[in-house]
Amino acid sequence: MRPDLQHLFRMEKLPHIWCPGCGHGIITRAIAEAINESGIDLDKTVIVSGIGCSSRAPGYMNFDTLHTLHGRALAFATGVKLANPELNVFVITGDGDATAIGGNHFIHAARRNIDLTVILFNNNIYGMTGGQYSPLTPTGKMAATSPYGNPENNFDVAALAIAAGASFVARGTAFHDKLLVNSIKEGIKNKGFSLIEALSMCPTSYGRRNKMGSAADMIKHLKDNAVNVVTAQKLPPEKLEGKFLIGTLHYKPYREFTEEYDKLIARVQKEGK
Amino acid sequence: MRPDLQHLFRMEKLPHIWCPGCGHGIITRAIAEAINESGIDLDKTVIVSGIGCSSRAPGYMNFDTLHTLHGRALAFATGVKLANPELNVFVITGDGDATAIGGNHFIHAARRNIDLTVILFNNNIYGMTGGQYSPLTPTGKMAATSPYGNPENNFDVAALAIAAGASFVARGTAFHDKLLVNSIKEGIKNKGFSLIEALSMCPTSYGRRNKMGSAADMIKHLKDNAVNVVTAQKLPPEKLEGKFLIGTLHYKPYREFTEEYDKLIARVQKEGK
Amino acid sequence: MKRWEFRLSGTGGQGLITAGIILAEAAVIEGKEVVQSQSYGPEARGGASKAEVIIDTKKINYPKVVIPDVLLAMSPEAAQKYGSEIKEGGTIIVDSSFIENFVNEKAKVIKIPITKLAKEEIGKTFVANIIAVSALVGLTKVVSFEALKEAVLNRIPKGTEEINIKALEIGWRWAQEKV
Amino acid sequence: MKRWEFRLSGTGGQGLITAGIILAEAAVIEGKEVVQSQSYGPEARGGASKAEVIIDTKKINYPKVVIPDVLLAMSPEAAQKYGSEIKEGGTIIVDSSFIENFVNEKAKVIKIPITKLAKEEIGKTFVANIIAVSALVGLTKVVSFEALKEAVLNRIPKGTEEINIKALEIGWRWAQEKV
Amino acid sequence: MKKRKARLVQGNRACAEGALAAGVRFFAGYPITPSTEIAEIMSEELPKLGGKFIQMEDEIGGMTCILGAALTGKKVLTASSGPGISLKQEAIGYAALAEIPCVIVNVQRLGPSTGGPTSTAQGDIMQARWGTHGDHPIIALCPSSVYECFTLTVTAVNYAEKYRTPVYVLLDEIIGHMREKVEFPDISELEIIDRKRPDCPPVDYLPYKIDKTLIPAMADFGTGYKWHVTGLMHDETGFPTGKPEIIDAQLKRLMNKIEKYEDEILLWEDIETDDAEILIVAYGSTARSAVEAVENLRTEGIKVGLFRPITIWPFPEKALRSKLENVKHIIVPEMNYGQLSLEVERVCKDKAPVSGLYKVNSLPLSPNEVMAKVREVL
Amino acid sequence: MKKRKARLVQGNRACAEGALAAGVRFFAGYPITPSTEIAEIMSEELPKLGGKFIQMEDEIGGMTCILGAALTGKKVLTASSGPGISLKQEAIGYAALAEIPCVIVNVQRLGPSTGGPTSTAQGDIMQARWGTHGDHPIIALCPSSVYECFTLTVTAVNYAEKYRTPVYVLLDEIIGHMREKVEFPDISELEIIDRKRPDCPPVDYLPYKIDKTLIPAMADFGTGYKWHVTGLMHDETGFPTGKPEIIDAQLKRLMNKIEKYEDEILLWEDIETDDAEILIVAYGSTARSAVEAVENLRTEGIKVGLFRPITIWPFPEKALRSKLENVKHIIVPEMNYGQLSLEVERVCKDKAPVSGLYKVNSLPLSPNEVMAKVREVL
Amino acid sequence: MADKPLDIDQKSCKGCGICYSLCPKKAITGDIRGKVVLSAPDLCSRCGICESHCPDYAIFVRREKK
Amino acid sequence: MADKPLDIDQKSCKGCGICYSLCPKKAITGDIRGKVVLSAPDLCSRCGICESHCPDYAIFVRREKK
Ligand SMILES: Cc1ncc(C[n+]2csc(CCOP(=O)(O)OP(=O)(O)O)c2C)c(N)n1
Ligand SMILES: Cc1ncc(C[n+]2csc(CCOP(=O)(O)OP(=O)(O)O)c2C)c(N)n1
Ligand code: SF4
Ligand code: SF4
Ligand code: SF4
Ligand code: SF4
Ligand code: SF4
Ligand code: SF4
Ligand SMILES: [Mg+2]
Ligand SMILES: [Mg+2]
Repeated sequence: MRPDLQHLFRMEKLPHIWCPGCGHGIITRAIAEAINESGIDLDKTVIVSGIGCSSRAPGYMNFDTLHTLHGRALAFATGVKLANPELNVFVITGDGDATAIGGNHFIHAARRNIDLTVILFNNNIYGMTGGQYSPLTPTGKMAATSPYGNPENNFDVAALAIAAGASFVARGTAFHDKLLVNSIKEGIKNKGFSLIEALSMCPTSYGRRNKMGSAADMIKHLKDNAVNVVTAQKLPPEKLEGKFLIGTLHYKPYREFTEEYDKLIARVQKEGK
Repeated sequence: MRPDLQHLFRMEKLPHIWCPGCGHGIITRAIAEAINESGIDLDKTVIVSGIGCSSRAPGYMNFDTLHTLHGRALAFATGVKLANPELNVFVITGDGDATAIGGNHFIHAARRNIDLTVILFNNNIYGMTGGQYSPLTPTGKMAATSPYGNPENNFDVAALAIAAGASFVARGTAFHDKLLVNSIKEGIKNKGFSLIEALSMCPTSYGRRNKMGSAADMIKHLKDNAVNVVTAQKLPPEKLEGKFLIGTLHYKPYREFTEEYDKLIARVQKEGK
Repeated sequence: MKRWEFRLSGTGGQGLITAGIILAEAAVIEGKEVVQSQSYGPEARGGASKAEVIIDTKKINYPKVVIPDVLLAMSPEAAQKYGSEIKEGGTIIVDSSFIENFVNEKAKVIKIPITKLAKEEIGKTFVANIIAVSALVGLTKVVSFEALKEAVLNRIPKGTEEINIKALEIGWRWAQEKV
Repeated sequence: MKRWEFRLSGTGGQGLITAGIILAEAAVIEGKEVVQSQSYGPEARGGASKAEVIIDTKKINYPKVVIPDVLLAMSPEAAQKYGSEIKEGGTIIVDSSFIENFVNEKAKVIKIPITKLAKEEIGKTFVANIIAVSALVGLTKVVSFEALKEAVLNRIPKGTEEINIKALEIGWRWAQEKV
Repeated sequence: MKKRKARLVQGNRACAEGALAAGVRFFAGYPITPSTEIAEIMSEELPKLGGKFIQMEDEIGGMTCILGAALTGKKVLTASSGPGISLKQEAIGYAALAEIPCVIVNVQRLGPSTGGPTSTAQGDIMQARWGTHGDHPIIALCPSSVYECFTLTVTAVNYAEKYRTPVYVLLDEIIGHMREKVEFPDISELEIIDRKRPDCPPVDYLPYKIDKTLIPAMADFGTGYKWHVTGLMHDETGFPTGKPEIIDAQLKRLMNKIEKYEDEILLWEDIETDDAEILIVAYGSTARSAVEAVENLRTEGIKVGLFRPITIWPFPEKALRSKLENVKHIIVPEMNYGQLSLEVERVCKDKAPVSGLYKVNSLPLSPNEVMAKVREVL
Repeated sequence: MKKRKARLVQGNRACAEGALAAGVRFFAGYPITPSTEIAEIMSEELPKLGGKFIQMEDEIGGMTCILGAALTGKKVLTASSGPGISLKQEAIGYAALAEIPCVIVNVQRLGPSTGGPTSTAQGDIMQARWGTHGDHPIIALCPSSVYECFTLTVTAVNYAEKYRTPVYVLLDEIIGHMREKVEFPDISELEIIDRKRPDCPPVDYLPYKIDKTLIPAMADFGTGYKWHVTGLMHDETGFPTGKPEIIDAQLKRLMNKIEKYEDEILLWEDIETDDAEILIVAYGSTARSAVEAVENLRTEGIKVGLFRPITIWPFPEKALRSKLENVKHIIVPEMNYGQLSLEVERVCKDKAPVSGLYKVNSLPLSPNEVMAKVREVL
Repeated sequence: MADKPLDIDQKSCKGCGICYSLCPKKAITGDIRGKVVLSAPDLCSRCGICESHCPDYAIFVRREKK
Repeated sequence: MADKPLDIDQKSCKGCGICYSLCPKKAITGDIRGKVVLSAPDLCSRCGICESHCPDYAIFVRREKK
């Protein structure tokens, strides 16, 4: 590993438990790089996660780290941040963790526009439990609980976050590492709820069932099907068929919850109401 | 009560428990009228609700009725509808029931575009427990748990439903009874997830704390601040300041979950996969 | 002093729970032991309402009224529902603004047009509860008028002192006439 | 017949659980009592892997291996971790493709270059597990070759019969040479 | 009798097959180790039978969804493990009070909290009885073999339908994940029970009627009965009530309907108890070690026996007491820190001292450990 | 001693004031009758003290949010009732295993399910002990008066901080909603305990250290200790482990840390037990009826006494047994169908028969009913 | 009173005041407790506004039968 | 080998093949088990693609120090 990132990791915990070719490791590195470059106080940084392969990431990172319950990372993180708004609070979560069991905390944290930087490792599957479909598994895809193809519609999680109230939403992939690092850095800078959807690969539980080839094939798939939002604006709709957008999808800063609460306290202590 | 609606009610259960001037009674009548006019089979109609003042409505209605747990109406209703797609399934829910504790089931039922007609009684408050703020209580408003004004942002629940996948979304009010009846009828017709947000009044727990006057004043407030979407298109933005839209906000039918599942069964039984 | 059990009944919005609390706080002011409790209908507002107060000089164990010494009934439904449960020789105060033809052989029945008095003499029906609690204290002398007045003044919103004191006086006067 | 306890160990992806199931199903075909179990790492994939099979003619109560009669070790880590737990006079089969210098005084150690054989003689490393289970049966005769073959054919994907039978034969042959 | 083929089957699969054999046609759940295979098998098998599988957004959704489905007349199942079972507690109480038949499989893993997802334990025994708030009836069955995973799931579905109540099947990870040679009975040999449906016209229908059976008939939604279901205290008609005497009567019926049928509901097995001086009480996978221990110790002439509750809740109290005549000491081996042993102590303390043998470290309790404990109290 | 003013205070308010007096500065919850007043009061009072109140999207959010806040060093509280408490179970197990101090007030209402939201009951006693899956330590305190609502909430916060564990305060609706004359102690007279924080440098910090105190120090997030918290089985460093011997050692420490300090934790009261032949065991509001019954019956010369557990979990087993010398019969009145009475039976069955006096119909158990029961067993 | 324009169910009326505040013709008013009374039946146009806005279903407007 | 363009941590490498499939210069390849080997160091442009895409942090590209 690059020596300038090693202090951000618990080096003694590596190698991690992820499978060969799992995209989660790449995204985790990008988070570390973004934190490194953003220059925030490492002692005042907390990383919170739920349960899932992705949610194991904080265990490898050298901060105060909180591996919580499946789906509950954002509710724990809300407690951490509100109780001590000085802390930089990151949330690492999976597509299942954030949008299935954790869907309610997700929309409510976005609604409050609470200052959290959320990195959603989207591998389109429940990796850890062996490949059941998630709310982000595309319709028709094979999974352990959709042996005849997924009969459900999938969320557009970025659109959902925006409708719920997130002030910053971006999408990146395990392939587009520089863009991902930048998106996370922008998320850190945004005082409010920031979602970075990071497309990952799960060769073990998703790729294999859906005949997507090796991990290398899967990362190339990410490369080939991503279109930068800026580029996309210049493209005719046909060219975007079957593609997905990457880059900053939404940025509209507005009142942040913990700041508002601190103002409320100041007012009550001064004016009594 | 109009004799032609009486068979839709459990007349012996009236008068209902709602407070004088509570908007819920008006909306409940509108639902009955919409059912009556839509001509669906009353024996094959199920009304499901959660917990709250609004969720008491099914108890007064003459159908198979299911008063469930706080926030869980949509998950119960998903079971009812998927198990027997022949049934017409309605869900009556409150702003707290649907968007606070029930928020996750709400976005997932919308995502599946499952054929449910959901009437959300929005009185901007937890009425039943005495007036705590809900995710639909506007920022700054007074409530039993926001004695200094609500510090949180509120959802736009229609926008949220659309982003989550609802195929029909409309808004009505306790004042605009005809429009509300029509919206519900359109929701019934739509084969998919239909949300009708019905703005209600809670003089007891919301109006009083926010100095909104009597129930009569509150219903006039609904009258004066609503703008029909059709009209709104012709109005300059300044004219819409502080107003809200009523009418059909979104209508885009697409693959419905229980139909898709039935197709899947047919295919598996025929082709084995 | 003996153990006094009061039951204040009527419909939601008549301020009976406040009345119960005021009575209880008057007892606290006098250094007595006191427990106040209330019963609710379904979670929603607007239904029947009942407040209970027990006052004693000894420690109070069981916090609920077993059989009331004094019953206040402010609505026909309340009179109907609770009217028969009363201690032999107890007192029942009914608001004769709404309740007609109430009889109970066991108890002394005192009829006072409480809400009418509030409306006619003060112009605000919301002080009916203060008239009622004052009448109730006036009849039983369970606490002093001064303690009651202090308790009322502690509870009510600023700016309403005058009408509340007036309500207290009306209730007290009616009680003195009835004793 | 005595109670036979088998432990098949290696890393995820080597097909050891399938091998265990095949061995167990062969025992079922022969009408024997059998229990198969496995152990998992953390919920995620890719870690260490262990399958256990117990075969007996009597009812099997305790379903876990107490001390194996036969150990198969397909990776250095597995050999390291489980290599010392073996019945006195038991058999340890190690995949000598990866494992060097393995010794155990208590047991008979049989070295077979399982994965190399799969690669070199069949061209597919994924049949290494079949070679292994065949060698293991060949050494112990816990079930017949026919039963094993039937079990293998029941489990494998269509179209792979040939290479699997070949793998069976390789394993069997190596075993016969080692006995 | 039909000829059946012996097969090697996993415990979780046996549960799923048992449910299907008993007529379950609706499954809703959320994946969790070590129960996930049950959902996976149901997702594959149900559509073949015209049944429905849905993966819900969480365990609460899974539990409440099956209750909705059950009201349309379907037999329903969900499966989960520790964390998911904890989340389901509110809805399990609803099922108990609203009397909606359903079966919940809990494949127990090491707890508390996320604990050890792939490790075995028996830590949810008391939770099955007391997890939800308020007094409520519950039935819980506890298989010790793959065969019983099948048969007891059939029984669980039958009980749920017959008694209108939620029924747990409590596996532990060992039982859920092990494969065993089994010959399941053919469906034609199984007794399959369907819920009682009303035969009266809708106007006379009382969905919570108090009669001598204590178990009211249940109408399918959509058949014209137009009844009301609520989690509030309700009267015979199903509508909310605040009347103390009605609440009392309905809650008593609810508790008594299980008690009344205990003779049918209580299942247990005993081995070598006639002259036993030391009695082991064990269940689930631990009972297998106990059987082995009893067999071994008996060869040494030690008078030890085993009482295995199969119905864990309600606990077969009378049956156990009837085995205590010569018993001088009771041993309860459990993969927890003492749960059923508390119940055994409550039932037996006046007759014999009770010692627990507890192990909670991800490993199974072995026959040797049980034997050592027996020797210790000898 | 400072002069305090007597006031008329509601039980729920007393809880909130007790929490604030003990230093609670963070509350997250979700409204539910009959606990809502606690949230309402906290929403008003916390900002005045610079503390934070947040109404979460549901009870799971409420519970997990306070755990996040507790890790930053705050003392935290949540309050709920039956349905909400059932929903919190998974997170309560997390708090127990990750050893995060927190206090949960449960104002018990009539259950199961939605039940009777405004009616009283004592139906969640066993749930407090067993509601979450897996073995776990728990402390539960049970006030019988408004005064105790205050003092025991202070105690609960102290216990949570001292023992790094979740602590329940179990009210019943009667206690929560009644108002009583009280004179609370001044804050200066209260013993307030703060959690132990590490005094070692971060490199040496072991957040789950096994030492003779059994209670490891806890670093505030954001102070440079960079530790890891998980609901998986973990070792002394807090990182996940699958090693049986470490799981065993950590789980044993977890259970033993409460047992070790039982002398401090167990609170109870007894009245007229010296020569009692009939012993009533009662708690919460029911104990008030029992006191009245004892006082009345003693005037008739009946030798009856009361044992009132204040710490319900762990149960004061030894203290109770020490009162049994002359006891011929034990009566346990409860507003449930027999919960603590099972524990009493377990503890006492070899000494005296135990009879329950159960009432679950929305009404309180009266002194007369207790007296009648005593006469019945005389 | 066969041509009374509407029927009022006094027992159901909770006196909220919505109907008579919305009545475009001022045909109905409130009594001392706020409960609806048909004070000017002749003014009533049978528009049904009161009926469909009464939360308590206390008003029934008599319409012409076809 | 002071001018070796990159360091490989063979123990960390899980042999997924991402690095050498993405390497624009084909400077690295996989061994029999798929693990990375620096097969043509001279071709390496030190672009860092392999480094930042290795899920297992097994590659470190030596860059010029300023
Ligand atoms: C309450 C609860 N339900 C279910 C589980 C089982 N579980 C663990 S991780 C997981 C899914 C994880 O999927 P995702 O969040 O997408 O993460 P990934 O493993 O794909 O990175 C599930 C269902 C659990 N641990 N807790
Ligand atoms: C699990 C659970 N949590 C909390 C409650 C308490 N509760 C009952 S209704 C309600 C709010 C209802 O608000 P809303 O859905 O807006 O309905 P309204 O009463 O305003 O019509 C709450 C918090 C409950 N019954 N169950
Ligand atoms: S299962 Fe998928 S997500 Fe989990 S570690 Fe393996 S590749 Fe990654
Ligand atoms: S509290 Fe509000 S919502 Fe509930 S019945 Fe009264 S007015 Fe209606
Ligand atoms: S029908 Fe119309 S005009 Fe007549 S009273 Fe009602 S609102 Fe007024
Ligand atoms: S709207 Fe209905 S309830 Fe209100 S005053 Fe009119 S008739 Fe009465
Ligand atoms: S640094 Fe670039 S050129 Fe060199 S090996 Fe890596 S990817 Fe290839
Ligand atoms: S990307 Fe990393 S783990 Fe994969 S082959 Fe290359 S060095 Fe090895
Ligand atoms: Mg995923
Ligand atoms: Mg509301």
